[in-house]
Amino acid sequence: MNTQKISNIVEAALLAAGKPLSLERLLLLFADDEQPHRQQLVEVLMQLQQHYQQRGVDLVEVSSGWRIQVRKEYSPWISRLWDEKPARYSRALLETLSLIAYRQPLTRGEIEDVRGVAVSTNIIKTLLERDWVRVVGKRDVPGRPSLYATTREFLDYFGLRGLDDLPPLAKIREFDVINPELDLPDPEMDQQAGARQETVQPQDAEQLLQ
Amino acid sequence: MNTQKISNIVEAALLAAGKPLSLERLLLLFADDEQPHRQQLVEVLMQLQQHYQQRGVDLVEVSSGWRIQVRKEYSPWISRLWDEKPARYSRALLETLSLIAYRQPLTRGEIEDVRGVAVSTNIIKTLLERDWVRVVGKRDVPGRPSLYATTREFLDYFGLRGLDDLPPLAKIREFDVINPELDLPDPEMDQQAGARQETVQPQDAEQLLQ
Amino acid sequence: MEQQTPRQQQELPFAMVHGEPLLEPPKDLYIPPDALEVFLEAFEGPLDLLLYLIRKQNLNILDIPIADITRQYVDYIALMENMRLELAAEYLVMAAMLAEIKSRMLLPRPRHEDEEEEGDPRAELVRRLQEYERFKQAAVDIDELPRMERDLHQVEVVAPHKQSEHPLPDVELKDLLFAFHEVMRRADLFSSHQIEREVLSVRERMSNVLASVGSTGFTDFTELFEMREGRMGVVVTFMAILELIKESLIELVQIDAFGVIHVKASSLAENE
Repeated sequence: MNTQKISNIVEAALLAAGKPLSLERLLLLFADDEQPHRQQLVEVLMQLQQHYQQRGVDLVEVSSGWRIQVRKEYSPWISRLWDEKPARYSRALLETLSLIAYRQPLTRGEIEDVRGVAVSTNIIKTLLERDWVRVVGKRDVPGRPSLYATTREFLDYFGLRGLDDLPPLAKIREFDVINPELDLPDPEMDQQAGARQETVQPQDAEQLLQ
Repeated sequence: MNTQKISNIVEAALLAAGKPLSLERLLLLFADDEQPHRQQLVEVLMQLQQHYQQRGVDLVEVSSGWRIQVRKEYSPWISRLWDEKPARYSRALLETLSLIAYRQPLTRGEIEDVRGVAVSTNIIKTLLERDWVRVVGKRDVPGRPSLYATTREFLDYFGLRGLDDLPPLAKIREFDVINPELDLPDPEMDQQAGARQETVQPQDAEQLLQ
Repeated sequence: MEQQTPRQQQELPFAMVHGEPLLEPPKDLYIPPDALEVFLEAFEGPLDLLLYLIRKQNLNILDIPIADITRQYVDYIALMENMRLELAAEYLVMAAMLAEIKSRMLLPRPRHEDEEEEGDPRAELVRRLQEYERFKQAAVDIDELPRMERDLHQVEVVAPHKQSEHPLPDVELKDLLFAFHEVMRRADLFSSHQIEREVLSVRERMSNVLASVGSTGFTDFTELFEMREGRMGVVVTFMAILELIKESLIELVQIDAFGVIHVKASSLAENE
């Protein structure tokens, strides 16, 4: 077996193993009649190491054997492989939050009355965890449901001095009269599309904020 | 950023990811101001592919992106790294899988119609657990049976970029074309004549028993 | 496998076929008894067994000598029953089907002028055999494709650190206003019972829906509705969709319970 073939087998094994391989383990890859000498194997490893010098990976010897690993200098880029993209909030969550902002204080049941569907516990939990919403009391009706309101953190996050800074309801209602061609985005759908974030830039919303 | 550095980052990412990476995913490794053009990235991949030509691994494009894999020719040596033999799949499973691959989406009943026997629940379960197959809907007939289709994982596993890469299905020979005269020959006499034979691959019991 | 007939078995009938004792197993089928079980397991069902009988004798699948094949098949079934092998019901169904074809082939073909001529009774069986054979071959082809773990091995090298971050989603105020706008408009939709819109033709809407569904693979169900059109428009779209489903022009697909419903044109059903 020529050196190139031995080198290729060793390289493939080191890349596929997912853990360091000792010289002995590498020798066992070969049948008895094709087994290289130990010295030959070391030379092959040295050559591979040299070959990787200019590349993205590195061949190093660790306690349990030889291992190919990503060169440290590239770790800032490679670590992005495991970064999770920030999730996007569902339309249901945003609607719930907006209702709390405009109609506070109100109960979950009241939110459900307006939205026409049940509000999941997860949504309320997320809003509470994010410190955008808090429980400000209980409505004095059977079951004594919690009354929700927005927080100071909510105002800070959205750059508002107070709730008065929110556009008035009437203006929001006119929204689609101003802009009849507006293609309302469905955040949940957008999330599935993944890549095309922010495809819809409702300019009117920005105008309203000015 | 120079091409060599881009190439090294891409190589390191492909080697470290442990799964195929799409062009989009690779582009996301780079910050906005250093992001290479898509075309540049493709060129880098082509160069890497060329670079690997003489080596132990190979860069290939599969359904969900680019993957570095051990060259097939070295598989006999690399398999020795693992004690366990790769699973072998029964004919029943492979036939079921091929029906789903070529006829998707289809129901279990439709698979059974073609195969002439019941499809065991285990087979469907194995295919679902391997992520080769998924339920994409229900057929709108009594019982609302699940409709099965293959997944990206299936394509990746078999090294395919898309369903078009599957080997072509054999053509059906038209009964009516060969037998235009419905002259109802006496079948038994026909067989004695034995002249009209076509080239077929005779399968022996021995083969079946292997 | 060795083809030998054990002498001692000549005394006892090997099997009962058509009420007649079968002293020797059919020669063309003979399998040593202890291998029979293995042999049966080698078949993927009656179509597979039938194909085997046809291919073994180099017969043309398009011109099966039905009487002969039926006899062999039934012999085989009898043999298996005799071995007390558990026989799947499908094998017996096939035997009945073969017998039926055979009987139809013996009868004179009725020729009514006002009716279509009855086809060859074998046609359906041949179609099924061919269809099955295609996928039997496709299974072999797929098995031969180089695949991961057996022929291909994914590489995976160690990376410096695999830390991942879970950034919280960002929301802009305009998203929030938009959501409020949406919910208020929907609330209006529920409370208002006035119908001011002109009547929209369901058929016209069907064409529009079909056109928008046809161009892409899957369309999100909700994309088909234009909230702007108000309640009446939504109802018309919904009726159009129902009509399209009734006419099998579109299909609805929902992967998870309560998940997103997708719509696709039925003509796209063949491909992914």
